[in-house]
Amino acid sequence: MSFFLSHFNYIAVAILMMAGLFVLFSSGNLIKRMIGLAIFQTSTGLFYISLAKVFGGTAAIAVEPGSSEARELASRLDPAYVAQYGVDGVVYSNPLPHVLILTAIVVGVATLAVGLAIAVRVREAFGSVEADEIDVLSRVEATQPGPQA
Amino acid sequence: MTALPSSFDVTLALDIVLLVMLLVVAGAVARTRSLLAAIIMFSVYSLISAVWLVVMDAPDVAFTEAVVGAGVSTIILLGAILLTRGEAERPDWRRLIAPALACIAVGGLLVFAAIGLPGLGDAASPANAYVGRAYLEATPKDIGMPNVVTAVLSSYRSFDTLGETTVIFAAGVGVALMLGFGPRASLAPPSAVIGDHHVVPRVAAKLLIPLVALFAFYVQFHGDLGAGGGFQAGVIMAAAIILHALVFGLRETMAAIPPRVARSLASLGVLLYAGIGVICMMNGGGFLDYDYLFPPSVEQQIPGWLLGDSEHAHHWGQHFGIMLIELGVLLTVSATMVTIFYGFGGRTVEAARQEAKQ
Amino acid sequence: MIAFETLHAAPPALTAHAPLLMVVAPLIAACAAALAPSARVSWMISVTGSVFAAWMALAVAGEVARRGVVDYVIGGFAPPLGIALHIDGLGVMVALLVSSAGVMASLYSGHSLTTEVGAEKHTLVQSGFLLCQTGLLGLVATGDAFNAFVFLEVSSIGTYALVAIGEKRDRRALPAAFNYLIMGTIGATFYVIGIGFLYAATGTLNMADMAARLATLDDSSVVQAGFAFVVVGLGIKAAMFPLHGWLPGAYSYAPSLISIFLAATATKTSIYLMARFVFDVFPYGAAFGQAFVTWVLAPLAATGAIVCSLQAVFEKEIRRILAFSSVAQVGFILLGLSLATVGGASAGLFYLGAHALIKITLFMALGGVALSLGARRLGEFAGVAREAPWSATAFAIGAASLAGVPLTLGFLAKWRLIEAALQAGAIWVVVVLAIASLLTFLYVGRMLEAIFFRAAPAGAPRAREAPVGVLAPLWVLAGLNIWFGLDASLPEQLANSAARALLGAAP
Amino acid sequence: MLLAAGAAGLLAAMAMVIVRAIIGPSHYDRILAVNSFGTKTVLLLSLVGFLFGRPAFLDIAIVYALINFVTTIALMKFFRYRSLAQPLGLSAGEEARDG
Amino acid sequence: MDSVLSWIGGGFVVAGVALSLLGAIGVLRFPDFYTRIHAASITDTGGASLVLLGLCLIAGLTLTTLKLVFVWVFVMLTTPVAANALANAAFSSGHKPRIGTFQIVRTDERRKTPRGPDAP
Repeated sequence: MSFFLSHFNYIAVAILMMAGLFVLFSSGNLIKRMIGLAIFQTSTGLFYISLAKVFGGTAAIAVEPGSSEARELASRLDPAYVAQYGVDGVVYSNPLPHVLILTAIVVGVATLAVGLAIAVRVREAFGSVEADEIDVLSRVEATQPGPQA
Repeated sequence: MTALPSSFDVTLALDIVLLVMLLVVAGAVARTRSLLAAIIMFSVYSLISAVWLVVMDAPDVAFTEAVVGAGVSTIILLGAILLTRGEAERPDWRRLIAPALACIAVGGLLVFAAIGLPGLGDAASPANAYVGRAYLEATPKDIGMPNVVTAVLSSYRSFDTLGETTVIFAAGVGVALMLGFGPRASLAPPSAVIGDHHVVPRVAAKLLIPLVALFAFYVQFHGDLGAGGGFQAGVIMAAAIILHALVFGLRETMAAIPPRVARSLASLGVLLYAGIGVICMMNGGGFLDYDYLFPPSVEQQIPGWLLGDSEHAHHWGQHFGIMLIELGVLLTVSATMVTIFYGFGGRTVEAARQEAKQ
Repeated sequence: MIAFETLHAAPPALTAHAPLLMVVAPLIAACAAALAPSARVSWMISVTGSVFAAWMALAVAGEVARRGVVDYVIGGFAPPLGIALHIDGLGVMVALLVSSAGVMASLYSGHSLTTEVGAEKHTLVQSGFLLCQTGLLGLVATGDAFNAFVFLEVSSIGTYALVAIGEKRDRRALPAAFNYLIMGTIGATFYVIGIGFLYAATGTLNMADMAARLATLDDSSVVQAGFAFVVVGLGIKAAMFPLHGWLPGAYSYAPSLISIFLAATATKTSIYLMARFVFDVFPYGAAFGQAFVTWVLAPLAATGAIVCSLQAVFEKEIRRILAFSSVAQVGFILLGLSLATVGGASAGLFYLGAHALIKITLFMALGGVALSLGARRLGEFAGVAREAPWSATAFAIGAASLAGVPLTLGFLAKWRLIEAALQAGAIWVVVVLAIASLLTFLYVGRMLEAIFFRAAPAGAPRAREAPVGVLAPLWVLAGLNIWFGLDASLPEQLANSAARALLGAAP
Repeated sequence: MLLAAGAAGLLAAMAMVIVRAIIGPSHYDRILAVNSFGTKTVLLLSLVGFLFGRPAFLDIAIVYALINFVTTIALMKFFRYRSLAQPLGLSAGEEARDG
Repeated sequence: MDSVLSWIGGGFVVAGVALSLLGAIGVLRFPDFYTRIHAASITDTGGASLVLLGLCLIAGLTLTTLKLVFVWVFVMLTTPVAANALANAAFSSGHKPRIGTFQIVRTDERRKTPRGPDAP
């Protein structure tokens, strides 16, 4: 397998992260920024999952050893390869990054929800979700005295 | 490189095609100015990445990405643009230079590093050979459940999952603080609605809602054996409730599950999780060490047939512990998702009315 | 010497689990606070949870004093399979800092929240505040790199919304919170990417294990990129100089409970984690590690210290002055660490603790007065000293300590930094410190001048003295500023053992 | 072999539908495209399970079919009512029958 | 026997995919929203039924078949309803179908000529 093919995943994921970051940085609209942020976070997950893939592996949900399913899976691979990397005759992909990314996805949706909630309040307070307009209004605010308690 | 398994050609082909699709869709999100189009493309992005995740042997993650990315995120985003504006302004091209440079710097660093990584699928890479493999080998012995991802998630790295549940709870607190208060007069029954008739979706929803809830329980209790678990089940359960709110109106749903109840359930879920940890601790083990979930005197009372075969009987603590904490996760996640939906959905009417008044 | 071994007086059954209880107690309290029927009850829960966490932190300090380092295995699986907590001298210092700041802030919150936030939200605010505490303590305690990310997010997610509820007083809190969220998430995601690279190189997530495996690896592009992402990500979270854009807004518009707690702890824990990575996890001997400290960390820290002090001098709003000053002080701390000697690290860490104490005093004094005044800009504080002498005096003590007036803690902290720099032969650090200190004098002078020596214009709203509930913790803090200025054995002991833990050198 | 061909065909169909989702022109077209894309995803997921010898992953296909429905209803309400809180309307007679 | 069934199943799968492909071409090429939704909703349900039927044949009588039936039921419940709801929303919000004789117009002409029901 050529170098390009074996590293295609990482490069594609890098471009996806760049795309997410670009949406995030270039857009003045708060909602669009959150979408960019979500893409950025998701693509981080793709990176981890690419790390976890094993040739000819299957998902890390154990197959009953010796069952027809296990034999069927093993029959697709070189026996020497299975003997070296398999567990009970089946080659599995690495479960650990999957666990980490489950957590990261959850963190991502939590961030998204809180960020959007704040954006909605920004709109209610400033009448806009464009960063430029909010900046202008904030600068006006800075010259005003504080509210009297 | 050892002889390639023949099926890997298919895997690689699927992998590359799906990644290219992802790139195209991400480009479309970057280009479009319509926020709604961006949201729709984002949900497509989630769909594609979930298929990709299945191809990459991560069904649990795919499950989560499906329910979160294509489901909850899209609905939250829709709720948010209802309360804001649908179009983003076109940025001046000169202001794109600095972001572009920053992105290129980050991307360059990523590619620089990626070149040094072992190639895709290398079973001997440090990432796959060390701890990852150890989990695969140790799980049958330590925990005795087929789904290694669930085992790692809720037993080996259960502290992470406690943190994750807490994050969700924190998000619920945050959204409730932002959007959950204020007058809700808007939830008065709608005055004889426009004369639309939506019999088909209503009937379909009536059929589907119980099925979805049932499916959530299946996912919850099937998590040891197949893809799924508390988090996914929680989101699916929340989807059933959200569907109810979408079809029969938020007012009805809030009458059934008041916001305060939802918030309390969310914190009860975290309490249950942490409480299991503390119980293990009081019985002489470490925090969340399920082997100590029940004191030894109780352990002897538990009949062996409860777990099916005697071979796995010594894992009963692990099984019960995992079941209970997954229940906590289910509670927190579903209640928080509902709270978040209440926040955005409940606000919607109010803001729309205020704007109509002005 | 303070005998931490016996100070806490906790029963052995608790002490055995203290590292964990320190993290989980605020978490359980957070859930309970969200369930609480009234604001009053939730406040009591908050105080109880914080005090319990602080007690447990003391117990951990005792254990560390006895054994040097405390490891606590969670779930019965030893690392690298399971997650373990790992606390050494450095961790103890930061944990004590965070938990005592938590106690102070929660005591203070009983009064401040009633004026700043609607009553119906109190239970949730307390809950969010406790979650933030959980996250920071978990971050300090954990020995697992990914677990640290989770706790980083636990502390952040709640905080974003808590900063945003400052909008009741100043609507700029909302965009500031949004900005904070964006930058914070980018930082955390960079950290995750970095951990991903390190995981790809080593195959493990446990920090100690990672360090052991990194030491045997060659210097590869993967490790270097991992290092870069981790440091930049944590640099954003720690408001390291060019990445500090989110901080002034977030600190100045948040409700005072939150700005007090954040100013004392949030950036400090990120610095802590960064220090652990730079000095513990990465083989410091590696060329790129040293190059980073000498050519990136130190110059940025110096620039930050000067530029942000200048910004503070020209700022008009009093809370923004303090916020910019915080960024400048982060520069001081990092300067100390970047000397990479035990003396330098000890001085930097001493400064870290000192700065936390100073800022919490200042923000609390300010909060107490501003509560009644609703003031923001410097001019509006004219003549406050006459209306609220107790608060103003406490503020003055904190400010003097910030400026480094002798007989205060701030003076000692600066002095130790200069000493360490001279020892390490880094004259330029002394020059930077001198310039930045001069600028500090300037902005501190401006604040004190407005509060003490300017007469209030006629018809201006009159400030009221803060109530006893605020004054009591405030004066404890102000007193500590003086006490430690005279007898710094406690912070010195902590900082020295922390520095030794960090650099692994004999005293 | 046939299954692999099927997967390839589905991928091609998905690509076409994505193009429709990108070019629009109206938002309805986009939603239509996403909806159709979702159905094809369900099929592809089922196929991939068989292709890789692990048909147990059909659960994901099921959950997709469900989530797809919820999202579409949400999008529809977005257009029709500009609100996620309103109930779906019924005309008077149907209201009585529907309870 | 087994292999015969799986070949027949494979045939069903390919037929279903072909139907989906046709639908996708329709979604891409048809002139307006209402014709496109027509193309999409018919072929989605038809294609899905064929593919799932084919997979059932391959799987034989196992738990997998039951799941496939579930997938089929859900697809049958949701896809038409979603299409109905979408078309309903589009129509009642005033999205007009394009009415008139259909003819192929070259791209450059399309820009110039105004098109209506009675355009040549």
